[in-house]
Amino acid sequence: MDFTTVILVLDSALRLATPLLFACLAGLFSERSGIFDIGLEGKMLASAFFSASVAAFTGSVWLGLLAGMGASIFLALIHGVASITFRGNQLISGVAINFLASGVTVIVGQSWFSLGGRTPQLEGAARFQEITLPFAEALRGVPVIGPIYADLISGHSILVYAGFAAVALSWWVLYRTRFGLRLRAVGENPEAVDTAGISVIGLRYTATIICGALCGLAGTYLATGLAAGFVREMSAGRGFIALAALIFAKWRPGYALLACLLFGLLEAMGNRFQNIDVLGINVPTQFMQALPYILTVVILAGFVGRAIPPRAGGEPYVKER
Amino acid sequence: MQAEQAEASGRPVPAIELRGISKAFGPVQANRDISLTVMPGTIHGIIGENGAGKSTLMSILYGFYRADAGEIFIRGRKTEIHSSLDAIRAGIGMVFQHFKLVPNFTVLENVILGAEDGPLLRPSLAKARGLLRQLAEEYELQVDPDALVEELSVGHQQRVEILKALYREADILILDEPTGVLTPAEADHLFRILKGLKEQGKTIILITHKLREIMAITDTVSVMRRGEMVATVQTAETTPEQLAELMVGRKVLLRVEKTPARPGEVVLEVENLRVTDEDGVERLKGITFELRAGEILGIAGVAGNGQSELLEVLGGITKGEGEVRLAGVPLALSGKGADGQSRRAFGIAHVPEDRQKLGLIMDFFAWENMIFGYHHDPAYQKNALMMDNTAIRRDAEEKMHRYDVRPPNAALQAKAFSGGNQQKIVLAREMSRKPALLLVGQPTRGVDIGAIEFIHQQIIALRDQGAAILLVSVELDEIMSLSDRIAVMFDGRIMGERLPGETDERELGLLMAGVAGEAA
Amino acid sequence: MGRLPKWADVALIPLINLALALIVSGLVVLYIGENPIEAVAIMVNGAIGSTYGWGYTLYYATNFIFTGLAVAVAFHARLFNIGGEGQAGLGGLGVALVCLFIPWPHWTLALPAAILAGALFGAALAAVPAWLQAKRGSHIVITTIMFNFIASALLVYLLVNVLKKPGQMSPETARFPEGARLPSAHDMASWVGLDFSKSAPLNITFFIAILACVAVWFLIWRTRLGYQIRAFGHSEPAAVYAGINPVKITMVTMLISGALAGLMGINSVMGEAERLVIDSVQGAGFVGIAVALMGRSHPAGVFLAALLFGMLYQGGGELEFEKPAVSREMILVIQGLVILFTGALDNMVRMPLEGLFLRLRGGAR
Amino acid sequence: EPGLIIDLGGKFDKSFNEAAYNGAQRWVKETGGSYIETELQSEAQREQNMRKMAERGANPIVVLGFANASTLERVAPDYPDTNFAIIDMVVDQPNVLSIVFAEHEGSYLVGMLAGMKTQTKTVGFIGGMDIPLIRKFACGYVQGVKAVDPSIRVIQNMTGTTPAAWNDPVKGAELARAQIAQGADVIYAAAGGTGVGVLQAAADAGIYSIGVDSNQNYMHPGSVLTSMVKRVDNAVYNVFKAGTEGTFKPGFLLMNLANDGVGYALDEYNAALITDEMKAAVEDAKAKIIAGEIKVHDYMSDDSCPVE
Ligand SMILES: Nc1ncnc2c1ncn2[C@@H]1O[C@H](COP(=O)(O)OP(=O)(O)OP(=O)(O)O)[C@@H](O)[C@H]1O
Ligand SMILES: Nc1ncnc2c1ncn2[C@@H]1O[C@H](COP(=O)(O)OP(=O)(O)OP(=O)(O)O)[C@@H](O)[C@H]1O
Ligand SMILES: [Mg+2]
Ligand SMILES: [Mg+2]
Repeated sequence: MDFTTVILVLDSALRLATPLLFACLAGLFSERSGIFDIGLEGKMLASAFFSASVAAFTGSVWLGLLAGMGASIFLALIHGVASITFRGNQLISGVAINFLASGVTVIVGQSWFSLGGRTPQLEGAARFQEITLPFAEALRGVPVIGPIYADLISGHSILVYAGFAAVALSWWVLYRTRFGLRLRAVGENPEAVDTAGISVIGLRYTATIICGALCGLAGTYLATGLAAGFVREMSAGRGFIALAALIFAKWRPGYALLACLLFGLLEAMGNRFQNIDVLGINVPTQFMQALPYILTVVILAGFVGRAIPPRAGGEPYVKER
Repeated sequence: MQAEQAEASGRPVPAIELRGISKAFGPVQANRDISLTVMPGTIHGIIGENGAGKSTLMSILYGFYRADAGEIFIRGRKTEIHSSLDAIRAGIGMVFQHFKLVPNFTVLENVILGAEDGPLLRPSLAKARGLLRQLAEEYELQVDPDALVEELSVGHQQRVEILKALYREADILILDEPTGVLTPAEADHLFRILKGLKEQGKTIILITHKLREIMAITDTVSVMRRGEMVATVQTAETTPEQLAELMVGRKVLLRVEKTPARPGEVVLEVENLRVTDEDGVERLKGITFELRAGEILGIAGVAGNGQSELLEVLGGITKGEGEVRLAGVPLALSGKGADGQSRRAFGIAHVPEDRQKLGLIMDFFAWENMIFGYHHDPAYQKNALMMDNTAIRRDAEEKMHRYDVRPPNAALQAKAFSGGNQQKIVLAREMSRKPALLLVGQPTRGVDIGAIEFIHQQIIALRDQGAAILLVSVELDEIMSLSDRIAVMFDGRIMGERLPGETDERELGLLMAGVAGEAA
Repeated sequence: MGRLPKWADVALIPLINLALALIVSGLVVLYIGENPIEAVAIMVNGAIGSTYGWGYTLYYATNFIFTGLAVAVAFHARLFNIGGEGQAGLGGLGVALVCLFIPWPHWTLALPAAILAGALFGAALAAVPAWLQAKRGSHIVITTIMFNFIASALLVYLLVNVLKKPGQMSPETARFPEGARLPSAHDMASWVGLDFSKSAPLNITFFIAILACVAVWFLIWRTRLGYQIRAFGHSEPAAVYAGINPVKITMVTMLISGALAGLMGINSVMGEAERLVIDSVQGAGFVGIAVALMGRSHPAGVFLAALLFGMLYQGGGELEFEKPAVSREMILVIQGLVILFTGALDNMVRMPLEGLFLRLRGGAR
Repeated sequence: EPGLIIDLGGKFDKSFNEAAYNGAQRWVKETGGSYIETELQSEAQREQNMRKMAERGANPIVVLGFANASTLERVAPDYPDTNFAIIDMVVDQPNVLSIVFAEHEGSYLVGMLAGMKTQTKTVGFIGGMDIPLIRKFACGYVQGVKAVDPSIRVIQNMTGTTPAAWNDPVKGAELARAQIAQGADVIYAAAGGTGVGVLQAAADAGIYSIGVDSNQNYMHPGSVLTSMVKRVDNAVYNVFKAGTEGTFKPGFLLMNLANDGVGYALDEYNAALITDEMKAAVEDAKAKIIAGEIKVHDYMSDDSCPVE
């Protein structure tokens, strides 16, 4: 594998990691507050649809972004009402949201566009375009650093950079602010938060809304950054992979970045090296396609120890039995 | 208005006055029309049996629960307490029976949680660090501000809880069973702190089961029974016997009656026993002792000096090295046979220190818990596949009656029982099988005096039937009154052995502090 | 001791929940311009209005019972098995292999062998995540998700390259020989002189599913192993104290769970399709999660929830057929709402209702 | 009243099912008639819906997709008075018309166009799932490319192994980018909804793509080189028409280049991309294939492809 290939695979990995990263951080905020969320997939899908639709209507991807985040936050609030206010089962609520999103996106899409649940193809300002960073062209010629800067670092949609910024911001919010302290506390021991005079419910709703907003970014990037429009079920299981990445990352922002990059990298390599011969035997495509998942298991078993979830996770906060 | 009246009349205004507080949890009336007056600058004790409603009352005062009826006056002013925030604003701080700390936070983080100065942590942390140092000096509340709370001893965790309250400038401090988990030394230390606080003019409410503590430190004491407040008296004008009677509603023996031991054959031989924990820290550094049938060996020591590990390795929960023989037969300390099943097959019963985490499945019914660990016993099997639930239930109900578990309803979940009764379930299960060796840790932690009396009687009865008993307790009283021999552990070693008649708390205290041997 | 009378708890609340879900679904139906009452009538009639409807409803329910039980059993040991999809797929493979490559004289012989194979293959796929969880602490949620992908890759490979009839377009195996075909509901009804729709895919596997429910109930609440599984699920430290081996319980539970999922192949592969096709599970593994959660991991609950989902699938199919404006996604929405209201928003109805009953009782006193 | 059973991909899959739906709609528009339509939601419904249609009196009934073959085999005899048509598979029953497309021939032609258009001597193919049907497309395509210049490299990729493989434009785009990075400048997508992403990525990168099943030229004018059209719409239209006019004939129908059953799309959107020489070459090959002078190997005939 030569240098250029490495750069290109990494470049692809960055793109593929970004939606995972947003969704993973979304799950991180939610689960850190003690609300398990397997509805990341559904929220991503809903936001992909609504962002693409509004972008198609208005021609503005930014309005699309708002709509995508709005839709995702709406679903997050349903999850919040079910699991915080009514102390319902968080897993069930998440499953329900996935079903709802699968159905609603297509039904509404069909009634709006009559394209079978697809949105029209997005063009121009209705999409997030790739950004060329300053001096990218000028530096391209410089050996090693040039291609890294021009081909790997430069030339992504703004949301990719936002994804990286979100990691840093999440870390900062979580570990350097009052809100972060309280959020981490409420996921570990809500009674400690309650007896300290802070509203458990308020904190958890806030976390849920942040989760919705981040899932909104994930979906928007899928539909308006990576693709140019919505196709039904286009989240294609990425919400679940993000969940896996979250566990992998042990609920920490920095590790989340690494985990998502790893998943992105494995997928990019799977894409790039689908047909290879080993000792003259053609390895079946299916094996190469399963390889990222096999490697994930191997890495998990070999290098990542036990992951301890936030202690109060999944349990509704009930003061009086 | 009231405040002014009181001032005019020259009487001091009560720090706290509760009037007609009632609270029900579904069908359970935890508090019934309770009134209580606490004068400022005093230490006010509250006692009562398990489930009497003490914690509930204090949680209401602290805004953790909302009362169904009643009024609260703080310093003479009627105060609505809807949440803990209201209570904190009214200057109330509370140290709960079960600490409300975030285990994987540092001390500092726990202290500032909810009392941060601004949206950013850094300034708050810096300020808290300074204040903590100051408080530590003022009240002997030393604790490493950067330590993770889960890595602190229980005593230190409690200090964090007190610091939390002081940091919020509480001048009314509620402590719910603060000494239940403390060693005598730690308890003494706590009392010094409380006295210091009192001298600063703070008001303290202290809930405890230990009459000795009530007598030693409180100014006034209130007694609760079955959700009602039955008496409030000046401590100086009462006696422990009288209080015990008020609590339980009958006369209670406060001293353990026992005949001298008649030790028989050696049952347990432990030689150079070592345990290393997951982090590679050596917890037991070569323990050697013998235990005979019909004898109680009490292990004294400050919590965290290897007593827990000793019980766990003997009970087959953790692995160890060295040699352990039961009636001459070596026990496996690692690999096959080093598990709870095999130990039970040898006739070793184990009452674990932490009944809620280890000894019981809180969501299981009492009858299911009554066979926990003994589920392989042929008596409980209907055939090769099925368990005989009818027999198990019958057996459980019989044991619950015999061990005075209240209510004696085997169809209740373990979590529905009070702490004392949960403990009785575990004891019934482990002791009723007439084990050759009983390992028992903290048998009366958090248990009221009525139940303590009963539990102590059962342990002695078992000894008299010829069982060897290894008793681990941080209550020196308990060790002194139950044991036939006392071994003191410090830092994973046995510092020395004493006979209860030939030693005193002072000497044991020195051994517990690691001051070795005959010099003490 | 409950605050509600038993009948309200088990019947009234679920019915109100279901009604709420249907009302909201009705709004969506209105949005696309159809009559919601008519829609409900079509769904109910389609699902249970004829032996034909029942035949499909119960066929789907059978699938969901297996995958639901799989999730439920694992839940009792606090293991979240999301791998039902892959395990059921591999179970189907096992069933297909047994049916294809052994010339069975009669289905009564083929069935036990297929049960064994389906269970074995399903369990085999669950074994690796189980072992990794028990020994390495690798989170079972991740590993089972990954094994779903791995299983589907394996199945596609085998169907396309190994098991496909040469020269045939579709990646599916040949139809199973006569001796490996299970009696359908129609056949069974005719044994006792009854008439049952000939076309419905319901087959004898339904009874195996009921047996599986009973067996799981028995396992969990009547056997020593079940006792140990539950104890381990509630508290691992306590289980260790009691001498219950965590590795063993994790392994055994997951093997049972995988085997149950694998049994789904009997119904879909042997009973219905009579051949192995690509993606024979069709998401039933994931529906199983919802079924187990809604059934509160109790076999009776799983049975009822599976039945409800079977009705939704079949009734929804009829609705889609009858009403051109109603697309198959509509049915997803209805399912989502039913899960949401009956499963997650339970307390929304329960809390006010408890207050009401408390007041009623107080008034009576 | 004819009936149409849409397969699992859904009515608007942008390719196969959608083409069938469009054919039915055209028939409705032209004749003013009405038909019964249903979409499968699950494998088990194949039989259910076929029988329901038949019992409703729909005639003829069109079922789409090879996966229905063994079910139809079982159902058709039960309804001897109903006519069925199955697309993409042969079912030997007296009341069934089997319609099969020569996708390899159409793919051959678009392969030629790709071979002539490429500057980099590298072209790509992206399929949905690695199943025989997709290999049939790929094999015809590769033959066409190699017919132009045997030294041209064809990169082949598949999207996945789960049903998501047909609906993942993001992955399609990523695969396309990977192929572009390896030098491909024409990419043929045979992957349903995934192809939308392939076409998009190609347009973004300024290279050419080739659509499939329906005419997708309009999606990115100037970038979609052509589309390998498979006239499922015509097939459905014709069956409906024959059914209502009473001229339906069971048996076997091969839709190939000769009867315009498959082909390459040329319209205003790609007119500028196809030079006259290219068009001449392709037309020539088309004539030769029809005449039998060029034999395009069908992957299905022996489950293998002579070129790679
Ligand atoms: N959150 C709750 N929900 C339901 N019942 C409760 C709850 N908390 C306490 N109770 C019940 O209320 C009664 C009083 O309990 P409380 O904890 O106040 O007793 P206590 O006097 O503190 O006992 P102990 O000495 O064991 O701590 C008991 O019967 C208890 O079971
Ligand atoms: N009554 C008993 N008391 C103590 N130990 C017992 C008793 N019965 C069996 N055991 C021990 O428990 C272990 C397991 O017992 P057994 O083989 O009967 O049950 P099992 O079904 O294999 O256990 P599991 O359910 O854990 O698989 C063995 O080590 C056995 O010696
Ligand atoms: Mg208490
Ligand atoms: Mg066994």
